[in-house]
Amino acid sequence: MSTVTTGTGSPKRRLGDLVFANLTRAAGLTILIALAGVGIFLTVEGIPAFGAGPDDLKGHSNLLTYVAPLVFGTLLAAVIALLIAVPLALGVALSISHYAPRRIAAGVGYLVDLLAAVPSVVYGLWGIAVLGPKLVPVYKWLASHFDWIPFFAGPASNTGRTIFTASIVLALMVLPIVTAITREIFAQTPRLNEEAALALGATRWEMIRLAVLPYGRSGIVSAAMLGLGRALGETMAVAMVLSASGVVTWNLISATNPSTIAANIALTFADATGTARNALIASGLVLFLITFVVNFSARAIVSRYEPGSK
Amino acid sequence: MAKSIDVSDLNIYYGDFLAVEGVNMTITARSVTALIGPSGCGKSTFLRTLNRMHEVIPGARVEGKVLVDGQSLYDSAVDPVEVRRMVGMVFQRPNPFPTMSIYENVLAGLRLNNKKLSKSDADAVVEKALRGANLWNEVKDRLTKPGMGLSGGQQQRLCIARAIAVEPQILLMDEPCSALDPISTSAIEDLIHELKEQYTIVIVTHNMQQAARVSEDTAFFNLAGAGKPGRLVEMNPTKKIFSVPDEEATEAYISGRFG
Amino acid sequence: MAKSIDVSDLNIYYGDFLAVEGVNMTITARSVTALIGPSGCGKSTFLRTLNRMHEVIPGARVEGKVLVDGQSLYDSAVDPVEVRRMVGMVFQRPNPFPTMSIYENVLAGLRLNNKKLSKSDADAVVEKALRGANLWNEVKDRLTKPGMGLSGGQQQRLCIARAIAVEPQILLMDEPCSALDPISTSAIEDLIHELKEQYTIVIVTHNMQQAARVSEDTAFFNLAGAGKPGRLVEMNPTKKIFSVPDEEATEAYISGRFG
Amino acid sequence: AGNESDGSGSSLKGTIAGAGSSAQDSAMKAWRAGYQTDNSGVTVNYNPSGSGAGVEQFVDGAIDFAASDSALDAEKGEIDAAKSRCGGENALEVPSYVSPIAVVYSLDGVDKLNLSASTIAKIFDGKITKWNDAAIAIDNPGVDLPGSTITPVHRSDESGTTKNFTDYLSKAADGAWKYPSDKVWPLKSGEAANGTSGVIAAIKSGSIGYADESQVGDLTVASIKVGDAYVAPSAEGAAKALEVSPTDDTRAEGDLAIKVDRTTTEAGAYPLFLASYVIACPTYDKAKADIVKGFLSYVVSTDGQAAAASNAGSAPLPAALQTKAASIINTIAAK
Amino acid sequence: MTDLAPAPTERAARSIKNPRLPQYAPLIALVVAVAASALLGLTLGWGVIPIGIVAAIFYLIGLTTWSRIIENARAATDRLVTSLVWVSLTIALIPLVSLLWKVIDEGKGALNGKFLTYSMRNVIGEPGGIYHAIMGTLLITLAAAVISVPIGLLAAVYLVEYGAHSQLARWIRFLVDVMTGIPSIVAGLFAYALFSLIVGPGTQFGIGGGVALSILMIPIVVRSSEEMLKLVPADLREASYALGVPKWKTILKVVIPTAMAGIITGVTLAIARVIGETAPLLIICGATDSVNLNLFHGQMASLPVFIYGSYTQPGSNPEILKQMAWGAALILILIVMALNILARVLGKLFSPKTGH
Ligand SMILES: Nc1ncnc2c1ncn2[C@@H]1O[C@H](COP(=O)(O)OP(=O)(O)OP(=O)(O)O)[C@@H](O)[C@H]1O
Ligand SMILES: Nc1ncnc2c1ncn2[C@@H]1O[C@H](COP(=O)(O)OP(=O)(O)OP(=O)(O)O)[C@@H](O)[C@H]1O
Ligand SMILES: [Mg+2]
Ligand SMILES: [Mg+2]
Ligand SMILES: O=P([O-])([O-])[O-]
Repeated sequence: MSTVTTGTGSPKRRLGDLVFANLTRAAGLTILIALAGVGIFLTVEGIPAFGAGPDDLKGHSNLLTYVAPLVFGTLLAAVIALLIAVPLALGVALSISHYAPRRIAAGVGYLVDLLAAVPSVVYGLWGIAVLGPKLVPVYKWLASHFDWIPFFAGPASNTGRTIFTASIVLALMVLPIVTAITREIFAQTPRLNEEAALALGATRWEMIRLAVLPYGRSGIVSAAMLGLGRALGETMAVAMVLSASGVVTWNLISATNPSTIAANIALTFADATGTARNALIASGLVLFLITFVVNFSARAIVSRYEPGSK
Repeated sequence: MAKSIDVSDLNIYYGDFLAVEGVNMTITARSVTALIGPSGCGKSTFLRTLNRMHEVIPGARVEGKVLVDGQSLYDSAVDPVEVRRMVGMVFQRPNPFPTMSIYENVLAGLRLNNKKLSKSDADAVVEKALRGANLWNEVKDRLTKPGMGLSGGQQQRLCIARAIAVEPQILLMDEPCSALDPISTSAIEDLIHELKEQYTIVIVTHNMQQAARVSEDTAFFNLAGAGKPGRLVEMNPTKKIFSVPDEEATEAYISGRFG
Repeated sequence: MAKSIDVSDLNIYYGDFLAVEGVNMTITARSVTALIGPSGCGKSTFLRTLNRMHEVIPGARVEGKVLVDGQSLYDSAVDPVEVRRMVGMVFQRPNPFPTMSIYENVLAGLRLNNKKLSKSDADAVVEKALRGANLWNEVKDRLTKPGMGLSGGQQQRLCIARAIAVEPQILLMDEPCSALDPISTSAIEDLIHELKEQYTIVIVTHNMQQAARVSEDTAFFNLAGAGKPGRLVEMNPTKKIFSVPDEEATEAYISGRFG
Repeated sequence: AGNESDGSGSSLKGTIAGAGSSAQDSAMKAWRAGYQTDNSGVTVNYNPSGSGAGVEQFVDGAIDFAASDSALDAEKGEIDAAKSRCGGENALEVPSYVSPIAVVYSLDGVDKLNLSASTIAKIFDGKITKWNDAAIAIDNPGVDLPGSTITPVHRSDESGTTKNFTDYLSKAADGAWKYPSDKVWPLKSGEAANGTSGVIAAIKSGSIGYADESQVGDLTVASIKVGDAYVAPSAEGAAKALEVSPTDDTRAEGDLAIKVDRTTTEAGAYPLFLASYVIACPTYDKAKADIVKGFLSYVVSTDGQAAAASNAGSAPLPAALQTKAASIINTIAAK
Repeated sequence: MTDLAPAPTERAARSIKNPRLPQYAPLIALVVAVAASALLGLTLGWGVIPIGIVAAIFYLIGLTTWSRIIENARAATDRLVTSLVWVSLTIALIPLVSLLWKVIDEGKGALNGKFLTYSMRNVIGEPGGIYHAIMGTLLITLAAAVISVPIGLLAAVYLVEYGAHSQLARWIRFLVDVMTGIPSIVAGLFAYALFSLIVGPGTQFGIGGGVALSILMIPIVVRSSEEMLKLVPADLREASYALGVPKWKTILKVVIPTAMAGIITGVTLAIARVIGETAPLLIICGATDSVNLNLFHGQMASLPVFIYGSYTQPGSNPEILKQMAWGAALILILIVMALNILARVLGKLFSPKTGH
């Protein structure tokens, strides 16, 4: 039978607790350190690139003019991808949360998750082998009828491996995450508010407009931003699908396309040496900073609406 | 112009589960009818069939007839959206739209159909509805503030204002006071008294005293047992129900011997 | 071996909120003491200070003294873990460990404290504790089945067995029957009768009849108003409390006039 | 794995690593397979990371030999760097792989096409944009050329093929190509494709590109104007052009760099070719000397050249060059 | 007050009977739209895709107009949105079907015993195998899991049990969320930069891939474990404390075992997420055609990199290598799906037996 050990120096905090608590905190700190490490090591290895010359920068005179077109391409591809993905994702999310019968909704949800499970390299294969060729006639048609729109100025690509095709593949890849978040938010719309709208004589769409969309607005914005973060950083699908020249152009369907930071790294890392690698790492740092800012803002928006936060 | 309701042989299902069975009932126009009964006996379920809100639940369906002034609600040519405009509803917990101001909340239903409402007409409708819900004086200085900023009782009256702004003929209320304090409750009861001049009102309540206070007629629903469907046991003038009910079960329930 | 408890000038805080104020109380060894009072008056809070479970909640703290047979529980040198081994606790809702069998649940306290038990010793402990909790006959054939597979009342007795397996001297129970049906309740009450031969028992209950049935002494807590701290109003032999309480508030509470 | 476990062959044991030219990758596969089959205890790793990367890694001492599509460059200090890597002795450099570069195209209804160097230059420079341009028509009398747009396809990565192709254009195109010879494609127009295979895959109807002949497959290839005749790419043509190209006599002994003559008019010669080298040190540790020597000897041997020819479609080294190369490799010794 | 209430006469006019389209109207509209588009397409010689697009447009316009004429503007809008929702769902799922079909169709031909048991060493001009890539993928992913699971789980324990509402925990939680968005190529560059500085410039080996993947995996493990730990009822912790069990033991012996099913499911899903990553491995692991089982030395093959390499740079035998790439893609997808299914099964298997 145990008794209380008073006065005999039983420690207030037990050793096991002390060790374990600090161990878990160390694990938490490790994550912060790793995150900081990503920034630090990229910076350390990226700094030599500031001295790089045209030889190491594919003919660009300095790092800035080297990275700027890549940033342009990265943003262009990601924004187009979002313009395609967000409306689709909203449609899919609504079909799951408000339109499909429950059984079908579960199946659709599973299929969308499946879309997320496909590795990006496989999207790349599909983009080259299926999507690109299928789009060639579409691009030809666009170039011959709409060449007055700068986006479709042409001449149309022969292979379909354009920034637009890459954006479509990107859109598919960000669709699941945007869908997952928005559908979660739509499903959380208070049933009471939906019924309030219906009881006022709202059609289903009016109910969604009155009760569901306003409720989920900030969630939709942050889901889109998280999608943007994904699209900015996605590498292989773009590297494989895109025929990248690294130009700055609004022409979306021609053979001469902008490149993205991530694709450029993947494509040229292997045969880059010395300072050229430093330059690639420096461009990676830029990508890291961009995605960090985007994700940071998106998460900041989401966390404002999380329960328990003020 | 408020309307009477005739219900005949109504069976109400959730999927395969028969929740309420064989209801026959006549609800008088411009009066208050109270639905009482133990929890789970199907009061809410029945109420929601009167404006076709029942079918909003996946798999839910109805057999039988509901006539409003002779028009069958469940005719295939009938548009449920129109039914719900004609038969307004107030819920157990106040549910103003959280992103809208008080003003916008009142107008929400009207805006659906009448997009080009002039500012002055809109103002008039809002004032009329809020006065009708006994809320005008409390909120007239902060119409642009969010509806969620009101107290529970005020929110419930806001919901009533929202419901009457679309000018329904019938008003359904599902335990409208159960989330409210006594003072708010009595404000709502006063309001019901006034509204019945113009509206046919059907109210579900758990509170016998409230049923006795506000209603002309009372319908008592009961459950034969767990998993069995609910049934209408007795419907009579409230006075009679609370003094000499026809059925023994009603008597037992009202005197608190079960439920 | 069971111990008596002396509480003096105890203030209990959640962060800055003073939940219970100025409690002075003596709890007799080998007897059952019931804590009663309206919801929110701090019964659970007070109970949890008797085995230092209160401080598990972030920001929670205590001022004043709790002496168990003269030893202060809140001395800086006292290890709360040791206190909890000496003062067992049973909760409102039965909470057997879901990953463990019945057998392992009973042994959890010992095993998790690194006691090396031989198989036969362990068997003996389990049988003794389960017999002590009046559960042995019902479960002896399925000791390796999950504890979650038992009925609510059985689970609660399993939790009692788990608590007494570590051989505490005091047993705290926070509304142990409130989630149980009448038959299980009466099984637990019988058990409490038996346990008091060996343990000092403190039980929180909402049920006056239960307090009257099981306890020797009763302490009545009350709340002066919302946001005010709870206080011990009166502590007396149960017989007296339920017949001629010293305080008017006690009388009012017991006769059902409030709470 | 089922294919890695047989224990036949010589008693040599060990691993050596090389890196560099991707053009040589197919040939390297054949050489490694041949050599590893004869010496099952040996693993030769080869990373086709590109000629530049190969030289750099070799200089850093990270690998044992390099393969490069261009000879070590004195101006860039590569010769000196290689020398210090090899402990103060001059590095050895011998041609191992010679392959024609084909101008590939795809055009419905046109399966024979003649082009002069200056026309090729203008097409890739974007000066000629339609297939029925007069300049093309002159070279192809009687061919029905469509009026569709030309899509020139070039390498997006750094490439020895690009270096040799631009070298050819800058020297043979009579001033129509203003850019210097470079591993990086100098223009930002046309379609960019990664690697030789990427170029091949990007040749769709209306496109034209350049690629190592070994990977051309079923695509149609243009004949280029040499003198007054048109010559289709072939191993023999490349070998002929190589024969008229002198070795660089400014180089140290053991360095068989070749000065390719792009403007030859020799009948049947195909001057648009790529000569690629292997680079190694004269001495190695005991453990590696035999393996490096053995492997590189196999590379330049008749057997090795034949294996490369059949797997990579390259031109076997001319006999004279091969003998010289073999004798240089033979000097590799243990320290 | 009464005088301001709605005047009864105003309310009289409405009828609840509106003309409505028959229930099967969308079906009719769909059939007509597809038929019209197909007819048009066949006469003008379009492919399947333009026919599909035009059919969708016909459907949207047709049904909306029909409803507009027979029903009313609001109903028409409602039908338009409903149709748009279904159309967008179809658009989203077509690529998935196309992709899976293509991978299976192209990949099945590559599958045979040799494919899974041979490497590419000494293989020229004939199909080889992907044993080296499978082993590499398994080893690298295993390394990533070995790094990520302890760190992730312990960090989750910190967030739920120790840090709770502390400022540090808030930041960790937030930055872990941010970290889920780190591009995989950046993780690869990080590992490359790290080992370039530690081991030597240009180092490529398997463990580097493990480190890179763990950057991607840790946040997933932390978040899913955190959710699972939070689901463990506070009751159980208190029950354990009340038995005199110290906190750390309570966590190890009661909380984590109770959450184990969810944690394992989360870890499995995290593995499924990173096992298909290509970009980081391309940079830090390189590629080889021989089997390399040593994580700490030499380049290591992996399935995604093998797929990428063989498809985009097949060299002189493109048919053979491209087919192998499709085969490897099929294997990779099967592995990912198997992991997803496994996650569900494990979740069921390890969940606490309630006995009900
Ligand atoms: N959405 C639903 N799906 C399936 N069954 C339901 C649903 N809503 C209610 N039920 C069932 O229908 C029966 C009647 O429920 P209902 O809510 O109408 O009872 P009630 O009389 O309103 O009870 P309360 O007084 O508790 O509100 C119950 O058995 C209930 O379980
Ligand atoms: N974790 C907590 N944090 C802050 N305040 C708390 C916490 N738990 C209880 N309180 C407050 O302490 C006071 C006493 O609560 P306690 O749960 O002890 O009451 P009780 O008498 O047990 O009530 P009941 O009969 O409902 O169980 C209440 O005002 C309650 O709001
Ligand atoms: Mg109800
Ligand atoms: Mg309590
Ligand atoms: O051999 P390449 O450098 O042209 O790939």
